[in-house]
Parts: sequence; C-alpha cells; structure tokens
Amino acid sequence: MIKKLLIANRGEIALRIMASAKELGIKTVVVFSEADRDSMPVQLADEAYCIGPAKPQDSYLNMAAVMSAAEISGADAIHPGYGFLSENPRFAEIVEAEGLIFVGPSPQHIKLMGDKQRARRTMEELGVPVLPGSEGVVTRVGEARRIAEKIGYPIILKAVAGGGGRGMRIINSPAELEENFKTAQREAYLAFNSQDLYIEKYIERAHHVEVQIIGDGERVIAVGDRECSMQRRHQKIVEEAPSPFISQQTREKMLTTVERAAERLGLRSLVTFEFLVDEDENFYFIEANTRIQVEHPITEQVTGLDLVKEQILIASGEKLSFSREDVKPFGHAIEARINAEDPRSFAPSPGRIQFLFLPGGNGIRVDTAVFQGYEIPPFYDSMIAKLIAYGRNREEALHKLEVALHHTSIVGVKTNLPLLLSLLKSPQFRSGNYTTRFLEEEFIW
Amino acid sequence: MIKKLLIANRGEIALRIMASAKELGIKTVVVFSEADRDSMPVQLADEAYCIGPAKPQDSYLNMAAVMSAAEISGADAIHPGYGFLSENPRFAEIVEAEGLIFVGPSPQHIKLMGDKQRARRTMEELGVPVLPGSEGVVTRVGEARRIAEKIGYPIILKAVAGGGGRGMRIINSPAELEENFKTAQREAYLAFNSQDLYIEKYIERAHHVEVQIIGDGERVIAVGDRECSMQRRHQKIVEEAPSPFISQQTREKMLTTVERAAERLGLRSLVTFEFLVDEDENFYFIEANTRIQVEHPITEQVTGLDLVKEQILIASGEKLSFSREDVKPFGHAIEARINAEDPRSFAPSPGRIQFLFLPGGNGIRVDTAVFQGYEIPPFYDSMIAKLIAYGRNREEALHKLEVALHHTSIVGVKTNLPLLLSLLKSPQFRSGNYTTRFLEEEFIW
Amino acid sequence: MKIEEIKELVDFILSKQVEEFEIEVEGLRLKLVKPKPEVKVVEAAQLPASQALSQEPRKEESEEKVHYITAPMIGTFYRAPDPSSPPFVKEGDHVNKGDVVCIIEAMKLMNEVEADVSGVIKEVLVENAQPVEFGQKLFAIIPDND
Amino acid sequence: MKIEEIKELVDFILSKQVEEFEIEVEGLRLKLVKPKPEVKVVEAAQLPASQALSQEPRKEESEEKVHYITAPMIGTFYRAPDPSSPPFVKEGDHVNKGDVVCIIEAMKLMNEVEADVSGVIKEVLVENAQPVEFGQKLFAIIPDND
Repeated sequence: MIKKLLIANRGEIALRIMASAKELGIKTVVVFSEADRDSMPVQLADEAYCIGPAKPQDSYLNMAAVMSAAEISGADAIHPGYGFLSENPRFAEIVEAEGLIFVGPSPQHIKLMGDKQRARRTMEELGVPVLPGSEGVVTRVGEARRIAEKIGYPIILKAVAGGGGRGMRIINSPAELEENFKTAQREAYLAFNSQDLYIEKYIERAHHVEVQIIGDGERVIAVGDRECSMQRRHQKIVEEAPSPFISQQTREKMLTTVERAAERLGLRSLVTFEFLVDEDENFYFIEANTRIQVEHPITEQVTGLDLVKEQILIASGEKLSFSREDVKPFGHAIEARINAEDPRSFAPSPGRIQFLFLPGGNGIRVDTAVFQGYEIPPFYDSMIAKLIAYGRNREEALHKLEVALHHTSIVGVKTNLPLLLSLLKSPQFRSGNYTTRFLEEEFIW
Repeated sequence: MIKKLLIANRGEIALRIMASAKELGIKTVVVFSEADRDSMPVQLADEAYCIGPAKPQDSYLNMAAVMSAAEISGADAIHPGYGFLSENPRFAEIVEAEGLIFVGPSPQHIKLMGDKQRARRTMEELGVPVLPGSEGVVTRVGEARRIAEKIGYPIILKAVAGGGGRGMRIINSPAELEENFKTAQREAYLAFNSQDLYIEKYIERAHHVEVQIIGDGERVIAVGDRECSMQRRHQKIVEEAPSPFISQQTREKMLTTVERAAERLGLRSLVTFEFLVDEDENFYFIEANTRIQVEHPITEQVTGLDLVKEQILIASGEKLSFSREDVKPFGHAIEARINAEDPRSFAPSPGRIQFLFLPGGNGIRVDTAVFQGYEIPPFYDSMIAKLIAYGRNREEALHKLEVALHHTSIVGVKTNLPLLLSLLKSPQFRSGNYTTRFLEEEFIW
Repeated sequence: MKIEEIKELVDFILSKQVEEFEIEVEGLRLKLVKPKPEVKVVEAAQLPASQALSQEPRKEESEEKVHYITAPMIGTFYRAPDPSSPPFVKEGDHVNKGDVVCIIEAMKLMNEVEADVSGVIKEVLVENAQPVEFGQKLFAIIPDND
Repeated sequence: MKIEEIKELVDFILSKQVEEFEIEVEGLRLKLVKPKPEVKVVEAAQLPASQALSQEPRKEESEEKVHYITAPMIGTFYRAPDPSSPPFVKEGDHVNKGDVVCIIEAMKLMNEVEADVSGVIKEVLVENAQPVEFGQKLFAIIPDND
C-alpha cells in the first residue's frame, strides 16, 4: 500500500484527493506555488513544499521541482489530479523511473490517448465506433475532397496535434474545402508546430456523452455515463449522470463497448471515453482522458462509489474492490461549476472573497477549497467550487440544485451564478435534450 | 398543496426546511428574534418577520407573535422544526383552529406522546414492549416497594411530568427506596409542579436506539433505525444509521412492531420512537418524539429519501410517495454535532466565528446556517453545524467522518471538535458496541 | 523569573491561537493582547449580508435628537381606534408620555401603544393598516427638553 | 531588573505581534500599548490561515539592512561541493556578487547557487544537507554600501 502520497495539484481536487488518501491512512504531501501559500490544501496536508513562483510553468508544471519535493518528502507515490502534469506521459515515465507510483494509467496508455489519431484508430480496431473520416494524415486537398465526398459534408478538419477544441475548422462544401485547406494547414503549423490534418465527419447537433471506466490492468468496469453537452468553448459548465438524452439501450451498448475495448487494452486506473452522440443516438468516440475528471462526483453520487479511493487502491496494486454487479446506479446527479468570472463576458474575476455561504442539506455535495477571505489568484483556472445535487430522479436533482444555487452567496468576486440559474430554468435544459451548441448558440438570457 | 410555509424556527433546521419547501415551489416565511436579524434563514427566506426580543419566551416560544406573522404574511402552513413550539399540542391546536396547516402529527397525537405515562400505556396496548414498571402513578412507598420486588432492582423513579432526562432517580435496594421516595416526590413537585412519580425497571447497560416512522394518517412506513447512545446528559452528540449494535433480526422486529402500532394509531407526519435496548437485544419503548429530529439526515443518507419534503407533502394532504419496498437502506451514515462549547467543561462558547472552513467531497454532507463573521448568540442551543458522513459500510463512514472533522476549521469560538475526534478514535466507538453510559462514565481523554 | 523565561512565555503564547492572555501565578501577573485587525474586516465581510438583510430604510438622522416609538409586537398597525375616527396623532402633534399613539392588532386583539416619551411627532413612519414587525420604528418624535 | 533588561524586554515585545502587554513580576509592573495599525485591514481576514500556514520563522530584522539569498528551487541544501571539502562560505565571510555560496541538489543534479549581491554573510539559515523549499531564505547577508 502507498505510504505517503504527493499531490501535484491545487484547489478543490487537491483537497478531494487528500481526503481519500487520509481515509486510507496514507500520509499526504502537497506541493504549492508561491501564490498558493495560504491555501487550504497547504494547511491540511501532513507536509507541504513550495516548489516555485505562481506561474504554472515554474511550479505545477515544473517536473524537476515536483520530483525534488517527492524525494525530499520521501513520498512513494504521486497523484497528478487533473490538468497540469496529469496527462503528460513523460512525467509518468519519470515518476516510474524514480521507483515511485504514478496514480494513473501506464505512461504508454497516456501516450496512446494523447495522440488523437492513434487513439481513434486503436479504438476503431477494438470495435468502438469512430466518426467516419480519413485513415490518417491528409496532406493534399485532392485527397481531402475524395474523403469528403465519401463521408458527405459537413466535415471537420482537425490538427493531429490539436485537442481540447483547438485547431478545428468546419467545412460545408467542396468550395469551402478548396478555400480553407491550405489555411488550416498553415494555422496548424503555427499553433502546434505540425501542419498534419485529419478529416472527420461533422455532426451538427451533437451531444457530448462520456463513459467513466475504472480498471486494475486486468478487469475493467464501466461505472456509468455522463452528459456533458453544456459547454462553452469546450469548457463544461453543467454535467449530469446519467445522460438524460440517451436511451437505456444506447447506454448499455456504450458501456459494454467501452468496457470490452478498455479491458482488451488492459487499462488501469480511471479513464474517461468521450463520445459525440447524434440525434439518432449513434455514438462516435472522440478522445479518452487518462485522469480523474472534474465531473467525477456525479458518478460517485449515483453509484455510491469513491472513485479517487479506488484509484489510489489500484495504484497501490490492489484489484478492483467491487464487481460489475455491485454497480447499481440509482437516481440522478447534476454538477454545476461555479467560476469566478463575469457571467456575460466570461472574463475571469480574480480577487478576494469577502463573504461566502455555501449550501448543504439533503442531496447537496460541495467540493471546494475556497473560504471567506481567500484571494483567488489570477494564475489558474477560474473554477472555485462545484455544487453537486443528487435526487431520486432528474426532476428532484434539478430542483435541489436550483435551491442550492439560490442558497449560495459569494461576495467580492463576480461569479457565473446568474448564468447557472438561468440555464437551469431554461426549457431546453429542463427537457434534457440539449446539444453542445446550446449554450453558445441557442441560449439567450 | 401548501402555498406559503411559515418556518417557526432558526439556524440549520430553518434552512433545511426552507430548502425542501423551495424545492416544492412553496414560498417561505421565517420569523426571527432580534438576535437573529443577520442570520442566513432571514436572508434566504422569501419573507422574514421579527417577532420579538432574543429570549425564546419572547419570540420563538411566543405563540401570539408567530400566529400574527402567519396572518400578516398570509402563510397557509407552519413548520415548527424541532424544539421551541414543535411538541406543544396547544400550539398545533391554535394553528389548526386558525385554519392553517400544522406540519406535524395531529394535536391529539402530540398530546398523547407528551404524556409519558399515557404514551407508555398506549404503546403497551398496541403490542410494543415497554419497561416493566408501575401501571400508573405511585403515591406511596409501600406500593413502590411491592412493584420493585416484582420487577427486581435496580429500578428508576420518574416524574410523570419530567422528560429529556430530568426528574429521574435510580434506586438499587429497598433501603435506598425507603430513603429516596419522599425526596423524589418533593423534587418532582418543585421542578414540575406535580409530585406524581412512576416506576420503571432500570437497565444498567442500555443502548438508545430509535425508529423513524413516516405516516400519512393511513399508511405508516418505518424507514429505519438510529443508534443514539453517544450522549451526555441526554444530549446526543454522535448518531449512526443503522445501529451497529442490534442484529438484523432485532432490527426487523423493532421496525415491524413500531410500524404496526403507529399504523393502528393512525399517525401522520414524522414520529420517532425511542427505545432502550439491553445487552440481550430486548427493546423497550421509552418515548416518542412528534417532530423532525436533529439526526434525521443519517436516515436520509442511507435511504435516499428526503424526509422533510415527504413531511411537507403529507401535511399538504398527499399520500406517502413511496412504499415499504422502495425503502432499501444501503450503507452507513454517521452524524457528528459540532457545538460551540468548551470540549472539557461543556460550557457554551458563544461569540464571533473569525475563520470557518467546512469540509465537503465524497460522502460528506453539511447542515449548517453559520458563516465566517457570524456571531453565535448566547440565547439558544450551542449546536452550530452537523457533519454527516456516508460510506458503503460503517468502516468507510467512520473514516470519512474522521477526515471531515480534521478538515474542519473553526476559529473564534471553542468547539467540541477535539472531543468528537477523540470519540471517533476510541476503541469502544470503533467496535460499535457502546451504551448510553459510555461518554459520561467510561470515556477518558 | 528571568527575562529569557518571559520571552519564552511570550513566544509560546504568540505561537498559539490566542487573542488575549492573562495569568497570575506565584508573583507573576502577565497580560497580553494580540492585535485585532479582524474587527473591521469581519464587519466588512458581514456587510453584504447585513445590507441585504436590513429591512429598515437607512434614513439619515439629522442633528436634532430623535426618539423612535417602536412596535412592541408583530401585528397590523392602525392609526385610529376605528375606520371612522380621526388618527390618534398626526405629524406636529404634541404627545405626553403615556398617550395612546396607535393600535397594533394581533390575533384579533387590539393592543394600544403608548408614547414612551413626551414630545412632538415629527414623522409617522408606517402607513395605516400595514403589517409591522417587532421592533419596527412607528413614529419619529422630538422629545421635550426637560 | 536592570534598565538594560527592561529595554531588552520592551524591544522584544515591540518586535512581536502584540497589541497590549502587561506584566507584574518581582517588583516590576510594566504596561505597553502599541499604536493600532490601520493599513493591514485587508490582510486580516486571511490572518488565521496565514498564521497557521507560515512555515518560515518570523525573524525580526534589525535596523541594519539585511538581504536574503533564497533557494531558487526546491531541493537539498549543501554548504560544500562534497562532504570532505570546507563550506563555500561561512558567517563573517565577504562574498562578491556571482560567488557560489551553496549547492542545491535536485533530481541528482547539483545546482550551484550564486550570491546575488556583494556583502558579508551574517548568518547561515539552513543546516547542511537539509531540504529547502523554493523561496526559502538560505543566507542573511549585509550588502556592501556602494
């Protein structure tokens, strides 16, 4: 069993990981930047080490500094959380080369999933549907035209080295393709230092649904799905488990397909498979995230599992503590991400929290590391808290979340609370049928 | 359906009731004393009315003032919470006489359960085991001696008008009885204005286990049991659901017995039946509370029910929304009451909260109305927050609660956090077998 | 006690979450108060709540001494004994301590409210037949100079 | 208690986060009240956290200007290039800007740390072979007057 876990992260996820580690009797170490000296994770960890200045490149992304802290503290494992070094295969390799445990999938799997085209091909080989598109890199416009004719317009040009929504261009006709292909190559080169493009069918009204798996290297269990279509610039803002859009039949098909493929790959730890789902409930693999997700709590709420605890146990060499049959999701959970930002312009709003009241009570879970008097630093993500509501059904969860948002009071910084409340009230959200375009293109408030 | 609910209470329970009411689309009104002007319930209710000075007698216990607020606000129902007017049959009568809904059992049932001797007799008639003892009031020492000889020493002399642990005297021998009987009568008279005593068998090593029922006047469902033996001067401090002491067989017997009796009585709303359980798992009815309990969240966590919401729905005239079969308790929940008090002397510690951080994350629920900067008034109960941990089993819940307590930071007032942490670590608490005497007589820290 | 011991004690106390410390023991009496910059801060922190909560208008009080007659109970405020009668008092009237100035109806009971000082009614702060809370200001009154 | 000792005590108390201090011991009664700072209000809300968190000793800087050489990275602090060699610098030594003053070992790499000012080493603040955090003070140095 891991004896001392270094948490290479900050904010709510650092506290979340710390709680599970402490529950297992594991000593905790956090590393922090100068901007986070007065943060709760630093206060609550058994040990804390400053590893550099505020800028992520100099601290949370500084592998040498993180490794030095591990050495000094005598930690025997590192949990990367999400973001920062969590999906960096080189970091995972270094951790393992130093004889420490990396709490995550193997470096090879992180690398595989990091290469979007290779991940797509591998999934296809393993029987997971992918979007129709090019076999590999498309270098010439003529080739692109032939593929587009085969799969039909609209298509999407994607930079192989892109990701997270960057380096994409939607093409509606042969003329547009002719006009845009070279520009897209040039842009990809400028942005990612590689002009490699590939082509995928573009789905106009798509749902973003993801499947959470957990594996111990031998056995894999798909523990549930999440609807994550409520997003802006590929940043999720409200998530639900289970997806209110897909049918039970589609759900079972998705979970089984993913479970089988992940087991054949021998995946370890927590991995999330993201899919686009069209209006006929056809689902297509887009990418896989090889780390704990921000929205993991909604899966925990409907399954009763502690995913982080399971993740740490598996990293310690244990086998999965439960079986497929033990996972009996019940009820519905919705998460709202509270960001310190202007709800209209989405400009970040760092600063001091002058008054804070967070809701509680029946069905409400709060994941946060902020407190009244806390100075939100301008260097990191603007998410300051996650409100998670659980109900016996979607209607109940929705009402509970709405009341919880009403009972939330944050003074001193701007937050997206007004946006969240309006979203929850919108008929389209209430209907449970909203696509990834809803928030950006259809929602008016 | 109720349209506007007046909440005649304060603190966390006022917020808890408010959340369920709002979830049902009911407008909320709170009444408050001058000491509670800056409290969260006042801020978050749709309407709030000051009904008097800080002293409970002048505000929260002032029936005329509460009724005036109901009249002025146009509320059509009153929820009394716990404490204050919640178990006052006269108040329930007045509410109903004014044509309003009282969210609770009928005034007759409140009255019945308020008379401890009558409640005991009624339960016995309905087949619920009660402690062996006198049939009614015992006025002479000779009669007392005969009863004591029949049921065996030790016995307990109880004032008929007592309650909540007051007006009781343990007697171990005929000599002690001779010596104490008249004194006990005199004391009862001085304390409660009635010298009436009754006799019960005294159980030396007893567990306090209670059964939560909910009824709609026709059907009653016993939704679960709670272990409440961790108490000091009859004030509970840590509660668990289900009881770790009783066997599944005993549990089923208790629940069925209570359910049948409550259904024959035609009980409505939430009622809790308190039992003493001896070491052989014989259980004896002591009293019934005709209101929501402080510790209701642990039952909610293991059943997934929202008891307050059900209570309001039933008060609105709805029938129970679920059946006996829908109640499938799973896992384990433990509640720790955080009090603003000296952990050694138990002296209340009112004052301003200068720093506050409350835990969250997997399995943690917090019920509170306090915030950083809040001035805890000296006029009311010292409980400032309830931490509730849920796990798939007792071990997990216990560890989660322990971590949550470690992650709780309250500066500015003294709290019982150190006591709670020590209690949780004690081998006897861990074993799950502790009696009502543990905290007061056996626990050393 | 040597100075080193005093220093050690002071350092020890300062290392703790202590705001004030006093001790009297065997010939030593020591008192120590840590700075309380919180005072302002905490109030500032509460400010949003207070602002939102305050249900009374933040009237700017003028220089002259004003006394307020407040509601002794929650209920409905009536300026006259019955709808056909003139109000008990109006602005500019002089009242003596003990004079009835209004009625508050609660639970169908009419409760007479008396002036608790003598003086001139400056302003009637509540409309007739409006609900009032406990402690709510009903009349502004300029007390007589004695 | 001699006047020197009283001065020492007063200096000591003034150097601390103390607002009021009173002592009565062996024939001495002393009371000291510091002026209340006004500026720090905003920081105060953070005070409870900061107090608990601060991992650096709150050394009081004396009148003379002191400069600190801090750790440019987290790692293990070594005063000498190898165990058998003498330390790069010791207290009282004069160093020039750019002189190597210590080594910080991180990830098996030896990183030389140079003095960023010229001056006299007043104090070596970390023991040899101890881990240091980023930003931790390593040397107190009294810079040369230019």
